[in-house]
Amino acid sequence: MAAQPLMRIENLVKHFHVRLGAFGERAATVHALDDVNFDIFEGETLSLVGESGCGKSTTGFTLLNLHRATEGKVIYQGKNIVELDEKAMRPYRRQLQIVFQDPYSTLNPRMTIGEAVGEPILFHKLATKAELKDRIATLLADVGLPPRFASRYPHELSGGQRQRVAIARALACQPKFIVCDEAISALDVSVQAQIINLLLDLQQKYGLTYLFIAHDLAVVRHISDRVGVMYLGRLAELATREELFEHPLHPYTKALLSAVPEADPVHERSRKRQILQGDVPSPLSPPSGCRFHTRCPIAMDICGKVVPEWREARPGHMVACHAVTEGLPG
Amino acid sequence: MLRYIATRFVVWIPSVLLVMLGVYALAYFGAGDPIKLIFLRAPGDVAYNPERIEAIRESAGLNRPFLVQFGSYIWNLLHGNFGNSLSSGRSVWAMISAAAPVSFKLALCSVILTAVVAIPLGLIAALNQNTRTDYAILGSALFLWAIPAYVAGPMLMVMLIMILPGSAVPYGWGGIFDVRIILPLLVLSFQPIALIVRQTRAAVIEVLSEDFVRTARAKGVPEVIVALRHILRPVLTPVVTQLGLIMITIVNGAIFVELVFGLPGLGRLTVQALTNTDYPVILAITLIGSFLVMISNLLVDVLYPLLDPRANDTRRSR
Amino acid sequence: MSNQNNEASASQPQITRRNALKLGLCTSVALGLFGLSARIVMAQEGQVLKVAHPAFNQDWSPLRGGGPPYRWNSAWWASPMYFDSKGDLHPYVFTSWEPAADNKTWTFKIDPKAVFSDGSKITAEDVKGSWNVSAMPNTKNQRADQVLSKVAGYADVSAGKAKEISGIATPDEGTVVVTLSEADPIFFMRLGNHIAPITKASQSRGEDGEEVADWYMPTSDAVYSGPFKLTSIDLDSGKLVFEPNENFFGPKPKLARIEIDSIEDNVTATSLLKSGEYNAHTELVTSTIVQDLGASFAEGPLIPTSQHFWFNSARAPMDDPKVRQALIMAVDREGLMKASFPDGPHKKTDQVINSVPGADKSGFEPYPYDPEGAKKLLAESTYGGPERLPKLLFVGISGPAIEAAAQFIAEQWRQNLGITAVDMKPQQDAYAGPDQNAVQIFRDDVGTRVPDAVSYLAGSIASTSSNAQNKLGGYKNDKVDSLLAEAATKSVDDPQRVALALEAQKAFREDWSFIPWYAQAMSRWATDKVTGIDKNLDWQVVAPWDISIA
Amino acid sequence: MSVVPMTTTPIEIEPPVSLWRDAWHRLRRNRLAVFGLIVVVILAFAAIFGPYLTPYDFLSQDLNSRNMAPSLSHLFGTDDLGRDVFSRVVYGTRTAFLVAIVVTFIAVLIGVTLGALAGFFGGWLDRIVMWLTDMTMSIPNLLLVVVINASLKSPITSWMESRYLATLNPVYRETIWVDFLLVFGSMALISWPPYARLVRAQVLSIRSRPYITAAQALGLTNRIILMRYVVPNALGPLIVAVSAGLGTAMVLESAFSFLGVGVNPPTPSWGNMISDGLRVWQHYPHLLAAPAAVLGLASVAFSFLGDGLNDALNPRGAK
Amino acid sequence: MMMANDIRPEPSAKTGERLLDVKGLTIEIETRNGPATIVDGIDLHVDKGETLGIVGESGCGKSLTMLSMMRLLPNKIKVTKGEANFAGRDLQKMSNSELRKVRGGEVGFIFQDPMTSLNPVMRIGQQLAEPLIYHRGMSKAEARKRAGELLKLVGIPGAEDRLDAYPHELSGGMRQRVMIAIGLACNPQLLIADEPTTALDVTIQAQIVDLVKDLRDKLGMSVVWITHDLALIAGLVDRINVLYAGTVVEDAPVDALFANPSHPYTQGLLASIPKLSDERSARLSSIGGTPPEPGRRPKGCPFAPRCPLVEAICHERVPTLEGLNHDGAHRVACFVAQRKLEAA
Repeated sequence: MAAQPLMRIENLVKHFHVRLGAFGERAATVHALDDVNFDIFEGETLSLVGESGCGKSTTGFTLLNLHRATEGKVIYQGKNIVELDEKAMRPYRRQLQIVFQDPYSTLNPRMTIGEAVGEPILFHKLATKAELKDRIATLLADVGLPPRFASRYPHELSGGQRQRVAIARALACQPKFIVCDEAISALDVSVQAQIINLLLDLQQKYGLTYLFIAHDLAVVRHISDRVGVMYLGRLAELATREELFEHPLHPYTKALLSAVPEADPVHERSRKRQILQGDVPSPLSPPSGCRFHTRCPIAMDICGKVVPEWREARPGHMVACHAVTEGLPG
Repeated sequence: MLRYIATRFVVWIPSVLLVMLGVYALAYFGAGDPIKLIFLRAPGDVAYNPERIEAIRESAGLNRPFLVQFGSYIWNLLHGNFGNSLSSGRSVWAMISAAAPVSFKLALCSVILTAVVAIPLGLIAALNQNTRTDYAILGSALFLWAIPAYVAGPMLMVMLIMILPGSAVPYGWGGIFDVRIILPLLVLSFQPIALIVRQTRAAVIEVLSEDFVRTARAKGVPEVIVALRHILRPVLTPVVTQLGLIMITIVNGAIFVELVFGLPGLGRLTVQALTNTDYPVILAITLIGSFLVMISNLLVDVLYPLLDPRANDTRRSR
Repeated sequence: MSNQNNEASASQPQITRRNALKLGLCTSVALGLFGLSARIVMAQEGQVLKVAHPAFNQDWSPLRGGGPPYRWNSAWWASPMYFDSKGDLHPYVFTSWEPAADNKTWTFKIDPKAVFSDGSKITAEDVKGSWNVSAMPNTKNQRADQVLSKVAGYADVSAGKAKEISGIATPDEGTVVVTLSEADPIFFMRLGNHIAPITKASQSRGEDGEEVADWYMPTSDAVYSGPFKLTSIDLDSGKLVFEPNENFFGPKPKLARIEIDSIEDNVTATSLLKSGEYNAHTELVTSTIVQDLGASFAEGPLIPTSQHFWFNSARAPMDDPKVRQALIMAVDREGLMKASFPDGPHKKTDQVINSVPGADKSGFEPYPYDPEGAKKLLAESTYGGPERLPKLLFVGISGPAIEAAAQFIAEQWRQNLGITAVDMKPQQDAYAGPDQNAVQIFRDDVGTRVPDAVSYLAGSIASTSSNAQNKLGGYKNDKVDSLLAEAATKSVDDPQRVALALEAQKAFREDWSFIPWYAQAMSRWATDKVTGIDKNLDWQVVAPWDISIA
Repeated sequence: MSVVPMTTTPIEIEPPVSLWRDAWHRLRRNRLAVFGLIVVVILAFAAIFGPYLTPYDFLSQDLNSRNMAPSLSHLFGTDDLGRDVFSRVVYGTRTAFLVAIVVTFIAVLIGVTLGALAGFFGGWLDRIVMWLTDMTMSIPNLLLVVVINASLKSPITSWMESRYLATLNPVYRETIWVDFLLVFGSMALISWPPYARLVRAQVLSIRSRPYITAAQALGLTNRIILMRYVVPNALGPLIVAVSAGLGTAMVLESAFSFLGVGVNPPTPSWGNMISDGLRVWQHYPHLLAAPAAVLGLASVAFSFLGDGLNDALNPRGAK
Repeated sequence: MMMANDIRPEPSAKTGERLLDVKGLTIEIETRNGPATIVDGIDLHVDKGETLGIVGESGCGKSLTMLSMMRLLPNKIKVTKGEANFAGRDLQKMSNSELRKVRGGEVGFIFQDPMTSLNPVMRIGQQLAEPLIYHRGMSKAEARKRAGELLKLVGIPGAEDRLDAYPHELSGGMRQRVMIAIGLACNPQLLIADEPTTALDVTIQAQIVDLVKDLRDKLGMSVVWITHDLALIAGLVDRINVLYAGTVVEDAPVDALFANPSHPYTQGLLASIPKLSDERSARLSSIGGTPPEPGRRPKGCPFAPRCPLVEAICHERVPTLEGLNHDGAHRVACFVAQRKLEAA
């Protein structure tokens, strides 16, 4: 793995200010993202997992500057891109792309597939008008769609086909980096597999870097090089795939892994699962200290008071937990 | 909530002042000279006497500059003095306070009648979607929608006079519990009823496809209860909102109904004031009308969280 | 069994609710029926004249001198003298009127029996005070000028410079002496109406000399002088009730009550008259009135009032006499009547005046209907034809008959002259202001309250008249003015008075300034059953005490 | 190179269908909407060509055949000046369409501009526009129209007159359009708030759609997003509102004509004819029935068409 | 083969008494191109005490079958043929009031999205009390008391206080627990769970699965669990029916299905699930193409256009569900699989 990261995320914080109550009389802050640090290396697939509301999608949006970060830095090609205004950001937009969860709602229903895919090409002047048709056909072929789909509208396509279009549109920018925000969650199992295969193929072909945001651990394990686990706006653990799945350190990671069902009835019936009690607290008033301590089976006194340090417990294995003693000096 | 109401009120004041200034300016610069109007309506055998007209103008303070007049008007208003009507010399406040309750009672009864008639009809139509019942209800609603009040009013009235001679003539005002009120109330409510029937129907059809209706049925809840508790209840929120907005329709429609049925309400006063270019009265009506609309909007806003428990917790970004 | 039912229903809340609903429904139906029958049950306590009134008037002060309420002034106020339907003058409050030789000073004697409704005497001070308050600028009496303008000192009061008309003297309780600023042989006739009614001055006039607000209301303990007194008035629902004045000094009224209800819509009013609910109307003009209520409802004698379309000669294209002439000659006035009043009661007229002595043989040559000649004249005018004519604007198009007439005229112009740019407004109000000049054609009536051609013409074509000033665009013809001024000085029985007036009218003809329309009939506006409802020139019942219902 | 081998091609039967054509298909299946559409088309035809096709001139009077009942020679009878009511109703269609189009056009122009600005830029602009909207809606309609008419018409008309006399330019001669512009301008002035609200709500809702975020992620400029994403998607509901608004404007005109502030005679308008007919309907019911029925039909037709368009353009549940 | 710690007795130990027996049920939807068949003559059954898993991709008709059988779907969707017997009575022939007694009384439901499936403007307690009032004839007070107990049963902390809460005041997991409590309120013989965990997070999903499992064992009812996630129900159900385009393509005991998937669709489905225990492979095996839309079902086997093993006959005739000769309980609707096994 290259030592120099493609993107470095430092102390990223994102708070949303909202008004509550029937008359909007109460102001409140959603702590969507707090003090998140990680690197993304060129050519890798880094996955972020966690339950809904944990901030994994917010991370994706914030580091692409689609949400303006409250604090922190996202350093890409030596520039802190979260500080850039929309105009200065534009050249980076081309290189940093995103594929969303619901392909239908992310395609303009009034534009044909060809227009949708061709628009970024023309806008970023990646091809002339004359070349456009061929370019669109190539892109559609890349994602496994016949060229005649160019004249269709999104509503005529199936879910899997739409997601292919969304990928083609992202590819049209010739990006270096793609955030896949729950890109396969809305698809049926058999189609999911097609898209996963497509993503892996494209990564090989174009040397793409993925930030893969998902909640399905099986898929994440299948596709990732490294995996980060998020809980309530903070990173709980980050390690290579093997490391994380073989030696999970954080109690939340352990619970998460334990909750995943296996397609094996015998194993499923026999295994003892560790089931977390209770619900995820509201991001409007996150618990003090370690945010997981309210549900943690091994919570200690300190957990409610002190925010655990984000540290390297084993080589390349980052974790934030008071109970993990590995890698501590002494 | 009180703060919210206060805020709305504070925002309303400058806007109504601006509107009144606009109306005042239009009346002052554009419309005819009210004093002349009163005197020139006299038939031709009257000698032209400009001196007399000027004397009246002066004693009424109508020869002062525009802003001074408007300022003194507002100043008087703040002291609870709405001034006197130019055409009759009566106190505007007396005229308004006599007329407003009539319109208000009429509008309130119309809203109640609309709610009582239209919501059940809309519900029945939606529950029998695309059947004869549905078409009958929708068809009647459309018929009511297509007949303007000023056509329906006179026709119904004359028919009643002809069919039931000696019965209470549906003309004039005898209080809201007087039989004479039935016809104007009906005519006033025709269009609101048509509107609410259609909206309730649409809202119910939307709710019908909601999962929780299926849940209610899956629980084995009797259809009547499903219709009333699970379908109608959630529909009430948007419909009540519509009822609030319909106040505006009713206030506008009241003009015709009051004219046709001789009801001494604000609508008739408006037309009278307009034909007489009686701007103290016009301004007072503008103020009252704007106030009523503001209040009914406010009422809807305040009622909303009471009807929909979700409203208290949903985020509003106003 | 019913017991069981009750118990069962008591234990089931839904059924109770349904019962409650039923009960409510029954109650409302019962109430409705009761309300309906309540009207039928109401007893007749003598003859009641039920009048439909076309406006919700907020001001019923008898001092207004005009407007729909004025039509009922004779019911509750006594005038100095009164004209009967034949035009003969009768004593009323004043028993005698004597001019001095120069026609400048008049002496009037008050009937010693004349009393107000509280039994107090009508005094000379009351007459003077009533006339003073009528003249005050804030009183807004539209026609005070017509009665009092020639009284010495009136101008100062009406201009706000004085509070007492200097020309009125009260040597004793029963005598009023009036000094005029100029000779007026018909001054006594000007008093035969209710324009400046005689009120109890202590009630109607405040200390500042202005009219006391709402002084005439029963709630102000007002006293009245007419055969009836106002017993209740509700301005907001537009209902008035008059009952006989026991102390009235004239004949005892036959009616037990007069009820006036405001009913603005003519179709409704017609239906109510037809159904017998009401038996009279203040003023009802509809195009189907004959079909609705029979010819006798609206018929009546012609009166000295007429309706015409007046040209504003100050306004282009009316500034060109040829255009005016062409416009007049292009209109078939037979058709005009057919379009507006095919079934009467009004009659076509060719001249300004009608129904006054001299009107029938005036020597006024009717304007011809000559489309070809009109076309030629228009072509000869400075505008050269219909294309370059500015738009012609009618105002005062406020009723169905007037609208029909205006549309007929417009259509005649379109067909005969090719003029298409014509527009008509319902109200002239908006044009009474500074922008009055935008209007070329005013529809309005002219007339007189006295059977006198001079007064008639002075109010319609003399340059001082409101009509000349406002409708004819400041019309001024020196010949007309001097002839009328001379005629006004002649006494009533002097044939020169009429002759000079007719001369003035002939001079006016040559200015081609109006389209003559119709001579107005005084409609009864009462059903056949009502008798004794003859009216004077103010559309007031001449002898309200005579009204009865068969 | 195709990365994923397609085992088989998806079944394709229908040719590509654009959303508009799809909506058209849905509209065609809605019987009521088709009825509405047919009526509207017939009325529009009557408005454009009707006056050239009617057997009588709508102005020519025949005082010998006044108030005639409907017959073969006069389909809807004649009025009190012996004019053919059918011809007048047909010409009234032209007036009604003119009114409806002028009023709706101005109202939409004001409403869309303000609503789009408010929705897209938000902040204080939004607050001002919403304040303006609420304010306009809180003034009694009639009052505003009458006051504006009474105040502005005569000054403008006399200004036109003076311009005409000074320049003899025929542009200033015909003041009928000033009439239209003022009566209908003032009607438009009370009709725009619903459009502004609708467009604002649309823009706000479209702005929060994922495809806008997607477009931003592509780096597209605000202008492109507005023109290619927001506007086309807000168009559907606007078309629906405009369709319903056309009917409402026609009814509004007739209401104002009833009160005497509409189109001036002798130009026939349904409202004029209705208010004239109301005076004599007991004797000559056809004089009221003909214009009232046509107005009712038009109002219902536009309402059907609006409902149909609503279903066709916003297919909930339709895939 | 049996595991010692398997709580459930073997399916074969069941009474075998049919609780629900659906035969040849055909469901059509009215579209603008006329009626389209969504479910074509489906056969399935649930025995007393048995837990059946129904698996399929979206649009295969798995929920439709269960819901339209109970007439819980809009008028546009209608059962046109076939019968559905519940405890010996045909649901299709029942009057509305009879059916109403079955719904919520004898058959409980849990739906996919607890947010939309609960009435947003009614308190939890009222919603929970409804089936008790209408099926058990309880008074409001009794029903409320029982509702509190039910909430406790489904593991909602502070159950009594939650009775007055509105659905939006609860978390997703809690809402689904409320749904379960409603479904179980009248001790139904059959609980139909329609993708009850799809809208939930992994950890909550595990809670819900465990809860249903516990309650089933405690109350001894039959369960139909509809899902698209084979892994999820692996440890939960006794038997699985795999649906494709409105037909059952494979019906097998859970162990047999995972051990020996016979229909090419089932095989493809299993193969396309990434497993935690798998190594990262270059690519997953997947099924190409997309399922047919309703009304556009191909002639012959509906899976034929996507089937890797397709033969000429598959395009001609529709295969029926046949028992495999080595195991009558394992049935499959595929010419190729049947022939292969016969040959074996």
